[in-house]
Amino acid sequence: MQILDEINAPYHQIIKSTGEVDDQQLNDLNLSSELLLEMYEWMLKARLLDERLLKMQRQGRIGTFAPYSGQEASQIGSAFALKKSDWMFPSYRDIGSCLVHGMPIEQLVLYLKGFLQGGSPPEDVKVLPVQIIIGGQIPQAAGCAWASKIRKEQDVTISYFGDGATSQGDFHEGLNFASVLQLPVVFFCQNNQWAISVPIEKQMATKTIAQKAIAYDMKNIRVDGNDVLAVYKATLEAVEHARNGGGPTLIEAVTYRIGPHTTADDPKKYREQTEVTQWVDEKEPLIRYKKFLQNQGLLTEESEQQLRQKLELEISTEIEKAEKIVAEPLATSFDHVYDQPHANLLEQKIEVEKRTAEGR
Amino acid sequence: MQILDEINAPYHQIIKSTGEVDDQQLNDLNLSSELLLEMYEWMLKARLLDERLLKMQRQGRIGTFAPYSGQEASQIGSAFALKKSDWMFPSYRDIGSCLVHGMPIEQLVLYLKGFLQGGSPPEDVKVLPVQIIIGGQIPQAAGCAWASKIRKEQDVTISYFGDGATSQGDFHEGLNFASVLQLPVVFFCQNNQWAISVPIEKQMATKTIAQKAIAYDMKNIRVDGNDVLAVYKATLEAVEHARNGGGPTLIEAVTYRIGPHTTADDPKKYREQTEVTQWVDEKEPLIRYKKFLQNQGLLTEESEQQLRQKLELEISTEIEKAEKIVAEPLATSFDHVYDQPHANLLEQKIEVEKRTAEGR
Amino acid sequence: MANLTMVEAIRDALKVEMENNESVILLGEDIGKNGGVFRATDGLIDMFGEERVVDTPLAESGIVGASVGLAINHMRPVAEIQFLGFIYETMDQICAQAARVRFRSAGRFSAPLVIRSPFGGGVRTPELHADSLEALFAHTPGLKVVMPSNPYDAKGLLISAIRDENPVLFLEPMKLYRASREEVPSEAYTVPLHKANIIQSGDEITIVAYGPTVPIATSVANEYLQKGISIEVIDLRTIYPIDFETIIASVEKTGRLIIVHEAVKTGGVGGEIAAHISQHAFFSLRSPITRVTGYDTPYPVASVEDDWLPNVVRLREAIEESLNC
Amino acid sequence: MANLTMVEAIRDALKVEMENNESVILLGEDIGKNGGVFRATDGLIDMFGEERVVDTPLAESGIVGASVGLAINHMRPVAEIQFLGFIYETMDQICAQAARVRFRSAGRFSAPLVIRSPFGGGVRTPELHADSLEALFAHTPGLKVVMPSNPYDAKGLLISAIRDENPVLFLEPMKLYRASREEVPSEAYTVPLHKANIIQSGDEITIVAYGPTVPIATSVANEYLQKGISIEVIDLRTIYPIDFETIIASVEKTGRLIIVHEAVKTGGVGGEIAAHISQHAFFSLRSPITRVTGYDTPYPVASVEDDWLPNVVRLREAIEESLNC
Ligand SMILES: Cc1ncc(C[n+]2csc(CCOP(=O)(O)OP(=O)(O)O)c2C)c(N)n1
Ligand SMILES: Cc1ncc(C[n+]2csc(CCOP(=O)(O)OP(=O)(O)O)c2C)c(N)n1
Ligand SMILES: [Mg+2]
Ligand SMILES: [Mg+2]
Repeated sequence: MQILDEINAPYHQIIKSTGEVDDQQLNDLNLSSELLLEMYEWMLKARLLDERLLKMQRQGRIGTFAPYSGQEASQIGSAFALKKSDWMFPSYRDIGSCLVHGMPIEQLVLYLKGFLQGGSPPEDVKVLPVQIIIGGQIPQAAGCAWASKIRKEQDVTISYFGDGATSQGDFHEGLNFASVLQLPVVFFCQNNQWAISVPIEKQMATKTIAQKAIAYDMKNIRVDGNDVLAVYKATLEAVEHARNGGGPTLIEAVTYRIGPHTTADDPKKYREQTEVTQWVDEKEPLIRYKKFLQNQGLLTEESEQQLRQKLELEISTEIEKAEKIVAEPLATSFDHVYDQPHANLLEQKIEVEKRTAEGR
Repeated sequence: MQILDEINAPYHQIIKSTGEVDDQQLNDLNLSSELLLEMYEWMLKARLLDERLLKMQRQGRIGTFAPYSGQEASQIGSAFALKKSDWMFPSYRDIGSCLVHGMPIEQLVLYLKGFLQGGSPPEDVKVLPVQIIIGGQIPQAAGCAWASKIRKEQDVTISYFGDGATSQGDFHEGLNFASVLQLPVVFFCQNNQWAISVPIEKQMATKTIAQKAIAYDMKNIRVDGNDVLAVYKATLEAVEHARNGGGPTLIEAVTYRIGPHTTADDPKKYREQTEVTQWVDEKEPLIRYKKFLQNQGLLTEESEQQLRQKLELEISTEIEKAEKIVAEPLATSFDHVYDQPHANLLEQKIEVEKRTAEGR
Repeated sequence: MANLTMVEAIRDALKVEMENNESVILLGEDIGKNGGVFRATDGLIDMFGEERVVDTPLAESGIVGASVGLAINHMRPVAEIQFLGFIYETMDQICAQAARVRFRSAGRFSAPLVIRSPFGGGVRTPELHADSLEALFAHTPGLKVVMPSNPYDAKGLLISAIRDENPVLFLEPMKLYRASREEVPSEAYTVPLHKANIIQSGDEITIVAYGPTVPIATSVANEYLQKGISIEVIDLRTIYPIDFETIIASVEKTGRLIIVHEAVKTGGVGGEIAAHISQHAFFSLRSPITRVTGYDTPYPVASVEDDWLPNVVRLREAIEESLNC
Repeated sequence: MANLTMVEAIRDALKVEMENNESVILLGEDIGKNGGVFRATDGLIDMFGEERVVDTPLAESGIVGASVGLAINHMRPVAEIQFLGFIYETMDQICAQAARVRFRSAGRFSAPLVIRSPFGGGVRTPELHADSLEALFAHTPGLKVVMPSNPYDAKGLLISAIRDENPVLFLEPMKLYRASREEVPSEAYTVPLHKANIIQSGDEITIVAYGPTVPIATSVANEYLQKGISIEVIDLRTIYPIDFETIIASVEKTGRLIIVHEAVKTGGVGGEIAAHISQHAFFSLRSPITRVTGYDTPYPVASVEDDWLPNVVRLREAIEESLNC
């Protein structure tokens, strides 16, 4: 449809994949050198952590894990647009965003080790435990934003999800609620082209995800999800729109999952390696942004090496901290079913404690 | 949005509410006088039945019932576009469509009396029992159409639902499936402006339902649902499109629920009577169509009176037939839980039979 | 004090809690101007405004999902699911989400919300309006399931549910909405959760009932009292977690137990009670525990629903069987 | 004959039934090129094409809803729900729709579909991948719920399920997918539904297990046999409807019963069995029926799941308790 192409036309980019920069937009954004570098630092930290976690999984030190390499620009750029007081409802793949929003690496590692403590971020970090049920967090994010609106607080809620999640009823119900009630929420979809083995053409008949916003008369933005500055700009626009009472936005960040779906997945079963190579060659977010920073005179190979070492050390330290921690015993779980365990549960807890104490 | 207005612009009408006729379209449709009159006959039959059922409900002869007065053009016009071999998945309000597609009045009355027999149409009538769960029939209709497609049969499936149903996850999932798989199905939405007491503005942020098709890159048609010829034409277009392998269509028939939501509902609680009067005055489907037929010289007050009497008689006969029938006893239900009752169920059935036999 | 029906008592509970606590908001289908299809929220929109009594779009998973988010962000949502038969649509948001927010986050977040929903047989509703589905939720740790059987309890239990720090499913027997009136205090008061109520004490047999079957149990118990046989009637009030202590104490005294509920027999809550009591009061039992329940079919059409439901006749038979064993 | 794991036997069942019956089609997430996340459908897309092995959009209610329509229109859909924890999303389409098509239409229409879904603990999956939710469906008349415990049964039961005229939920214990190999005939054969299997006969105690707990039961039974105590082990095979006849006959012989399942205790299938047997074999019981099950918490995190699951230690304790009672 001609008209649709128009609606979806503005595919936002600031740094083209060729490395060219849209100076006008860059100037408008008016970012300090520090901030530009900081974004790179987080992207790199996320990438290094991803690589490390993958290794740890292979060594059996953590459980199944969903790598996010390739999606750093989307995750870091969007999270940078938030205030600390904003709420985040992530999916299992949004570790980069969680990091930026204050989730300690230590915490994430505990989660991936399957420790009870892993689900519980520090008090001042408004990041929900990662959602496993595809789309489940979407109406919840609407509800969370609704609470802020009712209390006339300025907080915005962001909900992360993938291209596959757009097929779920909860996506539809959540977006409809948000648009009817004009809630301060940003629906951030990372269209990484795949839902495990299902390519986007089998997921939906539409060429874009952004156009689904039309079903709700909702503001939409389609952005190059491998261009961290464009993602930052788009999300900031959506977040400010929400904060100013303008209501929700659906953002489609077009990106790519370079790795397997999870460590239990073998993408060779269903996709050509050439597709991956092509995306990486043309659009890889870190390479592109690094080039940009080098061109801007903000980064050298040398300073990048230093940064890398610093980050590796930070990651190692956090992982070590996590690995020193002992798993909460099963009995502790019983305390978190209700605010107070009921009689029956208490009895079972005592049974478990006894069993543990006696080493059975 | 400007663009949306364009997409939704074609609001199809053949007989304007002022009574004017679009001669071009009428000629193109090329309908025989018999067919034109037949449509009126069914609309009138539906209306008279609706009035009768309402009375029966007030007398306690049938249970809760959802009147459909005002929606006859949508229901009759759309059902006329089907072949006998096409499948119909109705909701509780689609009695008009069910009638046209072969459901005997007797059957409908048995259903409304709460008789087990009521759910079981004659063998050659491909009308599913009316759906109570809002939206539940939508993915089912997609599946039914899928079966036809797999077997390369020419049958089309039509699914009826209301404006409120578009908020359900099943609406979204069903339409997405149908568009991805290009299924021969017509999603026929009667936008009667209300979902019980909830007006469309609280149901969705969009001005139209038709535009929701854009989320699936699906053909859509927005039609005056009180203009039986326009509805017939729109549905025929969608049905033929489906039959020819073109895939699904979402039709929004803009109509109005003149009566209460059900016999248990009191619309005075939530809507102004002036709104109703205005719709009736300006858009009532039977009055408009009757005028048209009169102008065409196909109907006179006298012939209409005769028709009315004939239909009243037919309805009375069917209702009498239904009222002679005895309800299946509870025990019969036990035979329809599985193809064969399992041991436990059989035991319970025997207990019930014994109890009934002994009059306890 | 006011002389209220159950549905009025429920409305009263909502009213006083909305007055007491700004965080309480109501959401659901047709709860605003229409006041709910049973008028449970009638007039509340006029008192508290459209911001706190919200007609939502027609989407149950959305309603509960949004309630989870509201609750996480410190509101106290009271959602209405128009009929319990529609709750299947929300099972993920209830069982996999609301019930687990606290557990998943090791206590960091929680989702104290209330879901109210009418249900129950005998009132000639269309399909899926009458089904008793409490058992589905009595298998979901993290939830509480509450069911009143009279106006006084309805108000006190609902207030407790709203104040509870956990997600609560509050199930309202349609048949009892206007079945009787009772003096109900005008102010806020609570009836404790997970505490069964011994409505009538007795020595020879224990009947556990809840919601719509309580009146059946009491009427039969009264009948037997005339004949000199004393029956203890326990109104469970909270379906999950179950107050086994009260039931065990009773069965240790009476030695006989009958459970009455409208839900389908197999997999119903009656089975759980029978299993637990059989185990923990094994040596007190003088006869097999029996259940008087719906049959193992879907809830049937209106013309035969009365034959399907547990009633005084079937309860009498069970009592005779139990006593003569 | 071929020496197959359970997941291979399942694939084999799908293959032979697709060969036998053109109406059989498979649908679900990632079942095509990827062959399913556990490879249960591996290679089938190459044999039967994209039209009969269909990767659907990511929408469980859509998958089951479409299957209902397919089945009504005379196909035999076998849907995969990737993990049972996601089944909550489809409860309406399963319990309020598929299970009632026949009942609602008084036999005029029916929806014979199969829903396959892996589940079960002990394999360190993320949240909601391990939960045993069979009890939710054992309270839904119109459905059948089947669970194999070995490769031979898996193939025969799945073929029976596909040929059955009713909707069947076929639950596959992940832990057993590749736990052992067994000789499995290459041709089609059936293992009857609603017929429990006495795996090991014995006199002193009956253990009812199903799916992932069957190996635990048999290993403990073997242990006790060495000590001269003979235990009867019944593999339920079909969870709903339950084959009470076989269990009653066994308990009438042994006088003692233990039920073992991974699902949460309260409201689990074990309760239903205990209740039914307590009633119908009341005078044969020598000791209280006990249950060895998951605790009444959500399925916990991976680091402690083994402590949560029923295991040989807990089963032994239950046996001792039962014998010493
Ligand atoms: C309700 C539900 N269905 C299925 C799954 C299994 N599953 C996990 S991730 C995934 C694909 C998700 O794809 P997408 O939404 O694009 O996110 P991505 O993994 O690409 O980030 C599936 C099917 C699930 N976790 N939840
Ligand atoms: C899943 C579900 N939720 C709620 C209801 C209760 N209910 C019955 S009809 C109705 C309104 C439906 O509105 P709409 O879809 O516009 O159809 P209409 O009644 O106007 O024809 C509601 C809320 C239901 N039957 N099913
Ligand atoms: Mg994806
Ligand atoms: Mg409507």
